[in-house]
Amino acid sequence: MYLEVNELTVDFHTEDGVVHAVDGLSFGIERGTTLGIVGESGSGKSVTNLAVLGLHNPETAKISGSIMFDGQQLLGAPRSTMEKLRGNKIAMIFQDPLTSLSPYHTVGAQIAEVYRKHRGVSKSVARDRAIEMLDRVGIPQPKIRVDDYPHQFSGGMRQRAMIAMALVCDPGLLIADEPTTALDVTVQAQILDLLRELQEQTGTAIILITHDLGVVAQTAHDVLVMYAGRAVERGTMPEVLREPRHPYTWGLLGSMPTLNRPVDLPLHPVRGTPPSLINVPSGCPFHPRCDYMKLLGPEVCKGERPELAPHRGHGDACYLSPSQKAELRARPAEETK
Amino acid sequence: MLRFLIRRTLAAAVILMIISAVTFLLFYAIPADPARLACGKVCPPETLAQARHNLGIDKPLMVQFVSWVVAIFVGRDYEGLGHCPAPCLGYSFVNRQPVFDTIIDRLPATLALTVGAAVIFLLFGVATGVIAALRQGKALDKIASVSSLIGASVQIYFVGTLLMYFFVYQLHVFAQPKYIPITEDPVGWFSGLLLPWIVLAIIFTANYTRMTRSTMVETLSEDYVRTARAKGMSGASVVLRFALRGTLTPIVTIFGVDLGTLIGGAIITETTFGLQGLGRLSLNAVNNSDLPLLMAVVLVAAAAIVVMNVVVDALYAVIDPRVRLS
Amino acid sequence: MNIRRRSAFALLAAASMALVGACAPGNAGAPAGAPSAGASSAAPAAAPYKPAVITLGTAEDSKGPAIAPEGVVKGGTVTMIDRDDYAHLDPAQVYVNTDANMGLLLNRGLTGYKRIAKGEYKLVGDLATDAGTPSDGGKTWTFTLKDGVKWQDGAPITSADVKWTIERMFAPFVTFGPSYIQQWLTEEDYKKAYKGPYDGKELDNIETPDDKTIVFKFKTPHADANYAFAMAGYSIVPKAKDTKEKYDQGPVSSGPYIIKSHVVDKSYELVRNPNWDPNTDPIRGAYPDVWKLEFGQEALQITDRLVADSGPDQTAFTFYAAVPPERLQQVLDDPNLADRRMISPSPYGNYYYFNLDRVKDQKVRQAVNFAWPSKQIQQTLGGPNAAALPTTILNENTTVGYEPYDLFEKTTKPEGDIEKAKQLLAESGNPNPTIVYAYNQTPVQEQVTVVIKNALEKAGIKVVAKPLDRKTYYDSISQTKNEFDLYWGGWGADWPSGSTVMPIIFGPVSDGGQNMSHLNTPELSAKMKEISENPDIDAANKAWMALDKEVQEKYTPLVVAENRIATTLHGSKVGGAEIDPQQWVVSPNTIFVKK
Amino acid sequence: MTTPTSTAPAVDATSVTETQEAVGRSPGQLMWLRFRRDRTGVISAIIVIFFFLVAILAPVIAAVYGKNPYTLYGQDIPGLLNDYGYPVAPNGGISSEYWFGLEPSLGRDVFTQLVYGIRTSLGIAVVATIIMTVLGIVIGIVAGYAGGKTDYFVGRVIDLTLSFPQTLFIIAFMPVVDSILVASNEEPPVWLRAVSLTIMLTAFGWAGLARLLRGQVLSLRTREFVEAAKVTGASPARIVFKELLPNLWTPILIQSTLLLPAMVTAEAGLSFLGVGMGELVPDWGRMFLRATQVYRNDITYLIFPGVALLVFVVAFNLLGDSIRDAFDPKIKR
Repeated sequence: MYLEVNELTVDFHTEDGVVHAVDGLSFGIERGTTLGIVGESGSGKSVTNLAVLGLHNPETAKISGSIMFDGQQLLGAPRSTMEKLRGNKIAMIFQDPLTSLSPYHTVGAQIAEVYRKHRGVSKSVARDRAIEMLDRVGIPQPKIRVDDYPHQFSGGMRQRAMIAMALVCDPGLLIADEPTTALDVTVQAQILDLLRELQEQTGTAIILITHDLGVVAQTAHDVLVMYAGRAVERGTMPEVLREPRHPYTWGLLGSMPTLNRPVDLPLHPVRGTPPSLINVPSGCPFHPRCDYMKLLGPEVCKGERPELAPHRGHGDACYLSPSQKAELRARPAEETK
Repeated sequence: MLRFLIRRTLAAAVILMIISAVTFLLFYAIPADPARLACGKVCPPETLAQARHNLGIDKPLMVQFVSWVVAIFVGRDYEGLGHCPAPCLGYSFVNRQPVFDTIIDRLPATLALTVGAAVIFLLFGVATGVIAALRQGKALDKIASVSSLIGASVQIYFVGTLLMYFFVYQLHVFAQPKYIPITEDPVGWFSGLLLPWIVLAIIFTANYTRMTRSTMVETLSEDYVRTARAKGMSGASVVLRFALRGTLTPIVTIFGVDLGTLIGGAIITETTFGLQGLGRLSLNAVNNSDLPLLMAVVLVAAAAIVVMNVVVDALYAVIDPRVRLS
Repeated sequence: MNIRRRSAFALLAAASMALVGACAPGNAGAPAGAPSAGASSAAPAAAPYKPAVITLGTAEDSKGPAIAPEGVVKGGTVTMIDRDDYAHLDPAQVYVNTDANMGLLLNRGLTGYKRIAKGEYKLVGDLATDAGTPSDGGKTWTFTLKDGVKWQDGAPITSADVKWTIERMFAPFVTFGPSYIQQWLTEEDYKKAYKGPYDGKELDNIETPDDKTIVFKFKTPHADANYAFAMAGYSIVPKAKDTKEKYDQGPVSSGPYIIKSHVVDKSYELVRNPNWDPNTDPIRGAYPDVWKLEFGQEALQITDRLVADSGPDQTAFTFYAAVPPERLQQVLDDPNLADRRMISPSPYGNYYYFNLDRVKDQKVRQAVNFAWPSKQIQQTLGGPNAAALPTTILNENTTVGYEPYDLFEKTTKPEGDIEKAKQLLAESGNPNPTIVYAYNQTPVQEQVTVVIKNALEKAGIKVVAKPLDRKTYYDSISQTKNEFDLYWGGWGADWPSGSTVMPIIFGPVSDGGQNMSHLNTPELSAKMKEISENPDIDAANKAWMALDKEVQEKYTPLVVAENRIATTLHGSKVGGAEIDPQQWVVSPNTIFVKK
Repeated sequence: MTTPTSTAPAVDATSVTETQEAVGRSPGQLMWLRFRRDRTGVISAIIVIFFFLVAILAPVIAAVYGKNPYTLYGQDIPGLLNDYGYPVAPNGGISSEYWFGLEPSLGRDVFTQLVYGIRTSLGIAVVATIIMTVLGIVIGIVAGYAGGKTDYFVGRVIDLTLSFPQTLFIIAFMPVVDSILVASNEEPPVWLRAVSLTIMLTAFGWAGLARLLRGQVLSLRTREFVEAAKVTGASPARIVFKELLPNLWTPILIQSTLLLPAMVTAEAGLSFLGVGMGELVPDWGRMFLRATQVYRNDITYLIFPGVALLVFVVAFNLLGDSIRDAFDPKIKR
């Protein structure tokens, strides 16, 4: 595994109590592949990836478990080590390119800065590299635009610039945190294409964080579904999307409009709101929102916490047996209510 | 940028002109006849009339105002008193010299006082603000916030006098506050102004600490700061190159206002420490009914404020490329 | 010309009035030099301060150089710190004591006061070889100029310059200076009689038979004219270099120093005048090489600097900035300051005048006097070390032949006798009169007002306190039709003679005049005229003293106010610092810088 | 949950709890709830109320204490002040009789002077604050709502007002205002200076608030609910009072809480410069003026008004901060 996360737990100590943002999460990713992490906001997707980069405030965030990157333990690594990795071996792009780029510096300067920092090259070399990168991500007239400020770019161009900035040092791992959420649909597709293209050229591993299963379907090789700081389902993209096993994943898919769904069939969003991360429900954290609890009874769902099967391949964390699931999948959801 | 500057300078000139006109009208409503004061007690009517004529106050108010404005650009001759060369802000019958000379003479003390203090409170205020923001909730942050709160609430005449009592007269740590030109005695200049600087800094630092801290906290949570960290930028460079940059705009704003106000009239500070600057000059002008001098001081003080406003606006564009000047 | 600064306007008014009105001050008929001849006769009652002795000097006394103070050192730079820059530099416009004191460094006149020893002075010839020779019964005065007296450019000072000096004082622009000589030369409204020399017209009764001799021919006898010529206002101005109004910006020096630089309201630097010869000057020691004058600090800050005595302030002193009351305790209690303190009582008279046109009942006036909180006012002003409590109209420290009396039991009951006051008010038929007290709206006067109000109201008098703007205070109270019952006023003699007080403060009543009580009876006027014309100076002095008491007994036109005592400090390296008892400022003549 | 710093999860967490709490509570109630939880805010509020109570109850306090601020105790009773006018007893003459000591020279009681002084300072400050708040609201709303030429004109007037060197101007003008209010030979009433001071402070104080409110109104004007009201034909008065004003109370309250201590210190500063209240009216500023003259011998007389003013201003500023926090919990300072 290029990146292997094991039993990762992230707790935040706040005035109101301990926030269990990530709880015993494990996953891995190989070079040249894309892992899609899906879940609602607050499910711990971003926290997990910020933990990989070591960007949490050590004062408030208590992190345990293990994060192995390319054979190196990142958790507890000294700050200088992390600074050398960030932007260099592991890069990240963010959801909103407008706010994620510094308004006070030119796009070129922001890209060149990374290159200079990690490669120690001269200003002019870094600048040339920045132009080259802008060209690679498809910015027209890169020699001119390199001196523009982010507010002079359009939304899609900004995200391209972000990608250029992330890839300027040819990182082995790229974490893309909702890279397309803030963009309109046509631009979304262009950016995803760009990411795929670049991955083919460089063999970069990509972690794609999204709440949009459509995006996952377009790009990911593997999928991890998170709920309340835990992984509830894991598998290859076709496995998870075609044969989802966890009721939460069902809910997610049910809430996604697709072209092959009959128009008259209503969408079924997951009911209720995400749980408080301070008082995580006992047992399966999803049970207060789960339609199938009455099948098993509350004592089961609130009892021992279901674990994701440790073996590799397609797995989920639910009390329902595979046969029960298969049966339930066959009927329309509303009948169970 | 150039167009902006020209436009703003013109607007500033208009504001100054209006302030002058208002001041002029109101000041000449003060029941004190400059000619009488210039003439003395044994003042025969014809001498009084002559004095009125010499000072140009026998003409209608509007004419007086126009000639006052014209004199600023071309100078003016006061019969029997002398010539007042080009930036002629009037002629003081109390001092018997062009008020411009008096103001130029006092300006260095006020500038030394304000600029010296401003350097201290700007640097110190921003530094403590940054530290407090980085050490949110820690002891250092709490100390900074409590002391800045007290500093902001304290009065110059109280804390200044108290410090003088203890540190000048009881412990003899500081020299007696005094302005000596730096060209005359650099050490004396420094030691004479040190206490006033510190007192002004105590009071003004608070504002900067609070402002820097709150904007810094906000900026540190900005996405682009996170991006910078994700790029592998070191902690110091993140704070200085990215986060601090974002806090500059509000700081420049209040700094411009503070500096403008202080240059125009650190009256209480100069009174507390007995420094001979514009503030004291204006107080003397009030006490002597020296209207020409008072007019000029008001104009200079207003100019300081207005000019600082233009400078601040221009600086916005330098600091933040998103700001378009028009 | 003993004028305290704040009363400058009032005194100017007095000066103008003196010459317009009937009672020109002066000891008409007295022999030359007599006015102060008997100065040694009376020791004042309370005498921690020895009054100055001023006598007439001889031609021998008039020869330079000045008598050096003990341990004198020549050279060095001395710093003088004061609050206010001088209002006028043109001698013709100088009347105020501080301006006059500055004039001593730059200008010379025909006569002046020579210090013989501490507290002992002689009127001597300054530019003149002696203090002048009267003839024709005091109507004609002749002065001869010394050899070797020069202007700063080396040109000799001639009798034409002296004549010009007096003539130019008739010019319309000269409005601040003294006017005795002008008045005596014309004996009418002098500004109308002659318009000054600038249009080519001369005054016939100033004669210059040669370059060295100058003769003044007055219309009436003025035996004390030589004292008048000692006023700084009569210091000379060069005919060739006169610039009219602009001369006020800087005089051509005839004195020991010339102005090297002057920043208005801030500083002067004075350097030696190479053409001043100490051997011609009996008055000015001029020991330091350089004078630095510094203005703009309050008395409080000046005191603090002089107490601290650090670095450059060791060679600093002040002409006029006395220790303010709030530092007095500290300064007087500090034994280390003992040899750096100078203490001198005010030579002036200070009074709370009743407006006799409004407060018509003498019983009320007496009641106010009895109830007067003298001691409390004294305490407010800084205690017995800051103010004395005189009981007489004439100043005990500057009046020759002083006789104390105490009509209102101020010696025994300085805090006031409320019972006695109530009793008097009951007798007056109006036990609760209203007194409108007008005061100069300064912080100190506001406090004093609180004290006065507090005391008088205990006696049943309703006090309406009326603050007056400090710039127009003297204008307001010297209006004859003013709406006030009680107000403060000061008066100082222009030269040491009792006759320059009473005939003025009880002289003619006019707007802007000095008779602020409006006491003006034919009987009193006749009496004053009689004393003024008495050729026996001792008898006259006695008579003035008796009249002093009689006025208070018979009319009670005023409450005698507290008399300030100045305590002044100088730096540890300043020598020869002494308060001039007449001018009430530290004299520059004896100042030197210790090594 | 996308921020790396600690605040983010904390805010997230509180927002979760508050959404539960918020059910059925008005913003006012919410504000009150948050405020009550803020210990500093509550303490400052108590101190501020204490100062107001002292001001209102000054005569009662003085009666219980048995002194008044007008009697010259030090002069009437021998042995309290020395020859120089300073209190004989140490620490400015503090004793069981005179709790805060005696005023040098005049010998008045410092405690009652201080207590009555609050009246003067607070009275002027409160009146000035109220007037300038009303002025600020009216001008700000008119400019912001009317827009166009009115707005431009008001904006320039505000710029102009803010460009005046205020302290200098007030000092120069106090005599003029006095002379306008009272003819020269009338007895100037005690309240004259208070009126002049209030006028001058107000003349320069309204502009800041007006500018702020104008900005707020400008942004509110384009918001949906105002647009909606306009479309439904609501009268301008209705829009101003029902739609705009309710949304402006927060900045108005915060600003006036900050204005009040500023006015108290401004009044004291002017008195210190000699253009404040005259004698007989107890006033903190004049105490400072006197204290800075006598401090070398009697530092106690400086410390009492100094500390009292400091405590008051600190409490008021803290209260202002707390009110702001209570209204707007997002800004954590």
